[in-house]
Amino acid sequence: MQPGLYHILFISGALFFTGVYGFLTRRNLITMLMSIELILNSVNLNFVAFNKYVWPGKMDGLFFTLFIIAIAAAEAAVAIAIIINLYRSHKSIDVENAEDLKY
Amino acid sequence: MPGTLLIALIPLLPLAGFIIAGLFGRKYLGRSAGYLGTALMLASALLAIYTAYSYFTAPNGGEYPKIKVLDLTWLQFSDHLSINMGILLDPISVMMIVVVTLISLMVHIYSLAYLKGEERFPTYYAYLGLFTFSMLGLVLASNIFQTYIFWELVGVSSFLLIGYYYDRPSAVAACKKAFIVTRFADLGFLIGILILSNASGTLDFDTMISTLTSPETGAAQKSVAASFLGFSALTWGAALVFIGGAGKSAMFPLHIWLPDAMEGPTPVSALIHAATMVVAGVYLVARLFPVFAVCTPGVLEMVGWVGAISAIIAAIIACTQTDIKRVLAYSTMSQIGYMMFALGVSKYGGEAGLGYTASMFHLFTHAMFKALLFLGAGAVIHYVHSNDMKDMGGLRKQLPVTHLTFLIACLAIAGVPPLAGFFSKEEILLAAHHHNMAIYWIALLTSGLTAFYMFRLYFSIFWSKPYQPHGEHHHHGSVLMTGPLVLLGIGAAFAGLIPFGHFVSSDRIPLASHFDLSFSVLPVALGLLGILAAMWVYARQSDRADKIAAAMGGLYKSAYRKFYIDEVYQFVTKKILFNIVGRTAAWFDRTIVDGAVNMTGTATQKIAAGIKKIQSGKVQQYAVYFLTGMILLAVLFIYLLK
Amino acid sequence: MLNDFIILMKSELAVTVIIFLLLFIKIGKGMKNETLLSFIQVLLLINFIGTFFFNESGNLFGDMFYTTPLIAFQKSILSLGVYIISLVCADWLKKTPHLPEYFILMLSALLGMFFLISSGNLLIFFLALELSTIPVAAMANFDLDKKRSSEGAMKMILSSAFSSGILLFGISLLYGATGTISFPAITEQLNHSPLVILAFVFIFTSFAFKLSIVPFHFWTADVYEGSPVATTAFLSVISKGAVSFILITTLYRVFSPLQDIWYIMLIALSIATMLIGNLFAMRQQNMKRFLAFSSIAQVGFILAGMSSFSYIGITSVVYFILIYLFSNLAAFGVVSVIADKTGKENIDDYKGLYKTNPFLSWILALALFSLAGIPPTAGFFGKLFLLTSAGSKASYWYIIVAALNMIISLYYYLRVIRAVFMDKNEQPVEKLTLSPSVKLGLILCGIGIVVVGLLSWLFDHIQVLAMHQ
Amino acid sequence: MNLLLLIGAPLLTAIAVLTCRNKEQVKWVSLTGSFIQLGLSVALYFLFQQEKALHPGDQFLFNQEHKLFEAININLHFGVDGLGVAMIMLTSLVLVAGVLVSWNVEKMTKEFYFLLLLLALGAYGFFISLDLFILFFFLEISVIPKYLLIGIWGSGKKEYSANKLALMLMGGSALILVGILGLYFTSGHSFDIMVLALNNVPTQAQYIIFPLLFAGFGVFTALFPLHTWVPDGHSSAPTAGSMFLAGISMKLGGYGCLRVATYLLPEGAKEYANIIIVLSVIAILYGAFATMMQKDLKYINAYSSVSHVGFSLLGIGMLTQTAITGAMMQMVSHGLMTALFFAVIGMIYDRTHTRMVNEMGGLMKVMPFITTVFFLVGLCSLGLPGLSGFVAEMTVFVGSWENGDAFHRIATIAATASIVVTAVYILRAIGNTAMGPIKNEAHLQLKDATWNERLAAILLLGGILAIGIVPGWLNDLLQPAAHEIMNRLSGK
Repeated sequence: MQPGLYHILFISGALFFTGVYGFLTRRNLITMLMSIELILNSVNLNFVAFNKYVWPGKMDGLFFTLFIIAIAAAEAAVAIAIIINLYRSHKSIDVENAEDLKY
Repeated sequence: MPGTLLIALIPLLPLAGFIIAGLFGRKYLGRSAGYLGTALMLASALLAIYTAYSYFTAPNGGEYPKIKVLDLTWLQFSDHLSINMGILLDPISVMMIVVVTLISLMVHIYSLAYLKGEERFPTYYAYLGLFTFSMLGLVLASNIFQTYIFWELVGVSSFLLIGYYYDRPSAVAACKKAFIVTRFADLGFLIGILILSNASGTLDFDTMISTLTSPETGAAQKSVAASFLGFSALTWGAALVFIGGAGKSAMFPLHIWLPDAMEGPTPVSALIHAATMVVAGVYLVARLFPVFAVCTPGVLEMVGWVGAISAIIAAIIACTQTDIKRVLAYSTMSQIGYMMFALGVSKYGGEAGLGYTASMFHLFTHAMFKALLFLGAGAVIHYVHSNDMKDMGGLRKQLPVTHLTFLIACLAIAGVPPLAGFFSKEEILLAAHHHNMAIYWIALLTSGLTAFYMFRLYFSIFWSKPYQPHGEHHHHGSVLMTGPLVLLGIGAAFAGLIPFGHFVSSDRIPLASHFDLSFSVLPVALGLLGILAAMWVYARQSDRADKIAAAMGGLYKSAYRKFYIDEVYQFVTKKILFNIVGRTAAWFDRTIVDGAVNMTGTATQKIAAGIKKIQSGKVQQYAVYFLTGMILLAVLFIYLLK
Repeated sequence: MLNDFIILMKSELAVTVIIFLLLFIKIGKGMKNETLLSFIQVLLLINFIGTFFFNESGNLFGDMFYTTPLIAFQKSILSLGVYIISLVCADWLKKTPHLPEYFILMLSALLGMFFLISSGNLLIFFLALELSTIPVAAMANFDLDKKRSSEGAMKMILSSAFSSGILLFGISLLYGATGTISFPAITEQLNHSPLVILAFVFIFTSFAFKLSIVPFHFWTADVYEGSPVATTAFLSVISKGAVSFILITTLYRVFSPLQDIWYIMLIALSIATMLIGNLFAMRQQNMKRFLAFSSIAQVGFILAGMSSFSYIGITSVVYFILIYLFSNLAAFGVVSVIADKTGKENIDDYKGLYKTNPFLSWILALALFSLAGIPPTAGFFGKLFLLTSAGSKASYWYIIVAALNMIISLYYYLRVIRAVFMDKNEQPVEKLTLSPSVKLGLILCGIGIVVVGLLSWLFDHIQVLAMHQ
Repeated sequence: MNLLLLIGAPLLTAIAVLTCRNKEQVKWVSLTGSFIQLGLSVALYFLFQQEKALHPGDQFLFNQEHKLFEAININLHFGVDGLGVAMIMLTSLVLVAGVLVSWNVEKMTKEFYFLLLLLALGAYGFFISLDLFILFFFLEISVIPKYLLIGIWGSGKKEYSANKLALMLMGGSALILVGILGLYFTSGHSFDIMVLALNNVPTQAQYIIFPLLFAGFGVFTALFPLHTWVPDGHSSAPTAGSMFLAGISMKLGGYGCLRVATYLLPEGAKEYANIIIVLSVIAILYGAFATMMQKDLKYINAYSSVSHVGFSLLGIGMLTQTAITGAMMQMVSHGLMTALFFAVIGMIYDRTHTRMVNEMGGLMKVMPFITTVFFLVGLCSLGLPGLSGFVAEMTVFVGSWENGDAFHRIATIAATASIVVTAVYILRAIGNTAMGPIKNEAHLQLKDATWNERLAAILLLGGILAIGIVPGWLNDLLQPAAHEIMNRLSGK
């Protein structure tokens, strides 16, 4: 059968929550970054799906997806840079070792 | 009549004395401040006498007029209520200014010698000036609030003068006591004023009296006036005003300050606490007499009884005291009691008003002989450097003039004819006899006691044991001291011969002075009895006094301890007011009110410390909060607030 | 078309030009930091002055980009802020090895904000938001050798990435619901369907994250404390300003149909924000952290001002941001001077400061009073106007709560004042000599704090701009 | 007369002070400045009389209005009525005295005088402004100078007191702010007192707003139970500081209660009058009794201030013209009296270095001038005729008695009862310090007042006597103001 809007939305939703779950639970910074990528990708799926099923004709959703991918890359780049720096100073990329700033 | 200015000068001259001596005395004037004050006082006394002469001799249609010489608005409260500064001349005020200025003059002169070499000599004269000014303002007042103002001023000047030896703790205590007790009474006076002014719609004496006493308005007033505890507002007003008077005049039970007030220099006691200020209460009642007599006879009844009780109690206590000034103080109280009940038993107008005349008459004569007694006592103390009878005795050689004048005064107060006291006391007794027998008997008893304790005093000062000098140098008073004694002595001797009723009466219509020999046998006999008793006990040294005291037992002791009234006051003020009320208030403020404020502060900090944990430093936890917040909002707006 | 392009986007172009200049300078590295810094300061000053000219309203790229005099004014506020930062943080900037990069990052963030506030379309809005966030994360890490700095940066980038994920999800839902991404079109499509509301909540929360509204504020304090003072100042003033500008325009223009919803949201969140911000600020020791929480509390007041759906609301918010800029930058300026001259950042180190550095103390005092909203400083007017505009809708209770919060805030501002003026200290901060640019910056701020409040015409001017957009 | 002069003079003086080079200059500059202000205020009095004679109808004279923040309709609207004039005179007098008594402040002299002048500036502005927003602005200005004065130059647990004062006053002004905003929104989006008076505030709103405003200003004027900043604040402040706090700041509150709360919200005033009466009677007696227990002279005066200010609140609560006039008089009188009281306490403290009554005694021997002033001010505070306290209190009492019902009567009687308690604690204080034997031999070497202290004392005494001996002028000044308020209350 033909996958409909809701299938895709379901998948994207699942992806979103997977991402959120990963972000909340993983201890490794890189993994957390990856789970953010999951979130973004779920958003991409959303856009594409909406564009295809609900609002065909205009290409807004697709464009948006492209830009999101680009931005995600940029974000990742900076994030990685920062994480590397963190590794230099903390000798670890475990989020639990970077909790001096509190209260 | 002398012009307004001249009359106004009577009080203003002493004021000028006060201001000059007060501002420049210490630095520039020094001793001359005293002479200046005396000179001004002399001028004012002459003016007063002149005024009195011209007032009483001025032609009048059988009734002495009430002349409002001056009436300046001082403070306008509302359309009809205003404090006016005025001068009201009527028989009693004229009589009073004469008394006040004369006695004050005597005291001024006397003090020149008595306080020679005092460091604060100018200050003393400044205070005297202030007092005289205030007293004159009081007696001349045309407005009840003006009376109150000067009432307070005499209070404070008496406070200053009692506390003149400010480095003696006893003096400090005494002046505080005097001020506070009278202040307490003044509270009554103030509320009384408020009530009366509210009832009569004015503060002016004349208008007030006429409104309240005139049948229609007065009756209307009484009917509408709110009543409280079953008495009409008017009754309360009059009673409260009388309480004010009782406080100043040291009536029982507000008399406790008077004996202690003797801490002041003796001339001051003579002026303030014998002749003038303490009779202000009597004067006040006399001033409002129509109101008392017509509107609130019940209160007048009370006045009578308070007077009588004070008279007898004071007399009893006086018999037991050994400090000569205290004896005199109690006798003063007792004599003022006479004046009070004389007013109390009087009615308004005509023959029935005899008590009023008698009271004023007694006020007049009493001023003379009591001032004389005090000044005499002053001379004695000056000589002996002690207030206690035990250190005295046999002084008649050393102080002949004092001795003589003192004797005159004692006879006068004991009511031995033909001296001043005799006449006034006769009239009082007569009035009492007409209207209230109970009071009459009390009065008789009192007069007997009076004679006894006065002569106890006299004998134990000038006779009993031969005088053995001890202590340091003695200085005989100069002529400055003996002069006033002599003058007052003359006054005490002959003041009684004045046909007083002719001048002063409740309705200002001259009153024929009637004098009935048969009636006065009893009092005089009693007086003589008292004197003889005193002579038998005290004329020469013996242990009779102690025997009697022992025989009296409890009565003597309690009288000696002034019937423990001071202790009661001590208990009420110290224990109840200070410890219970005051401490509670202070504690409440510190712990409850202030505590509440501080607690809010600490509570906030506690909360702040409590919630610090949520800023844990864990990124993921932050994300959790983020999500929860978001979900809450979503739920709130999607499901709850549809 | 092209002329419009040049005219309407002039401020963006200017910033871009500066960025490229810096890039070239970086490549052909020859200048010493001092000269370079003063050069940059001059450029920024010119940029700031430039924002006042040729301000026309219009839009480009099919409503993707639009500008109005009000937006131009907001841009000039932001560029003024950047200029002042470059002045007051001069001492630290001179010492950084990578001065040009720092400014390139800062200016690209500024560029992002410019686009942000004149964005007319969700796409460009999203791009601008990212452009204004990511560089700041890098800036936060600029104390390369400090552990705290990198930790702060990490927290920032992760949480902002997370929030932008949420934002995007919201946008996608909104797109799904309305089928368009241009603001005017969205406004027409909006209704109270759950999907829209959900989308709105998602989008709003990411705004809330940027504005550090409770409970989305947790990153703020850590990042502020960790990052170098210049970055903290930028974050706390410039990005807050930009975000509140765009938030108010989005709420008023795009989401106006949902006004009933976001009104309640703003009120509730503003109370929470004030309270939490104040309660946390009460017990801070580190000055930067202290200022972080205090600025959170300030946001609470900004929300109060926004909650009134009126021109006064816009006006008072813009006006307040201007005042807040001066006050906060003054405070941060003093903090940064002391921080990198002596390395002291704790309130206790400030004890007895007045004895040694009266000038700094007075500036700090002015700033704090202005933040506390005490006359004669401008902060008084700013806060009062915010409350006034809030009062047009809100109940007495809300105003009372807000006012009571002013008491708590006064308490902790007075803590610092007390340390500076009253407390004794054996070794206070020694006498510091300020470089001219820092002095200039602080004096500018001081003047701003005192004068802006009394310049009533400024307020009225903003009002006029707000009405004519 | 241009009222802006009253703001300009202190402002210029303050700026001049900042530019001074050494302590001496600072002192003299601020002294001249404050004397100029005194001259201005006296001139204002006479010009006001003239003007009043010309336009007897107008309520506020010397009106002037300048546009400010048109967007929210805030204007600089200035103008004074009798009350304002009286208050301005009081302020300038206290300022001069304050400058004089703090002549030998060594620590940060410049800042001290600067803050002092700032306080004065706030007070003047407050008393002349007819726009609630501006009024509030000036009210708030004075908070920080107070805080710094106490915190820096104070004594004892100064930080605590300074904090408490600042925060409580801030709380007060928070309530005021809410009230003002309430007024703004309930009646025609205006802050202007006269406009607000014209378009009446709806009654329901009055019931809400009045308590806010009254409590807010009540904090400033030490309305029971919001008075607790008073004892600590006054006792920790430096002499001039306490003089200002008690002499003027508390009056700001009273003025606000009258001009803003009662004048603008007559219905609210009627609604809550009885509560005000009860509170003020409590304050009067309770303050008096609490005073009896105090040992520290400053605490004595602080608590007695609570008690005395109670009279003016009582007068307000009684809602009769005489009583309100009395309340105003009491403000003026208490301002002078308490300022002088603190000045004297300061003088004594500077010499004996103690404020504990039981550690002194017989000071009259060594410092006759100071103790004489002490006597006089004490007598004034226990309401002796011839001094200002008597006039004010009597006016309040007579005015209160005009209400016939039992409640008001009893309240009045309770209030009058305090004159006895006052006598007790005042005499206790005087008796223990000035009279009696000298307790501490070291006190024998003490010097009497210096020229500046004498001048300060004489100026304030002059004011007290001027009111006490010829109260007519003050009465005529204040009656019309009270009359206006009565018109509002009687709905005219």
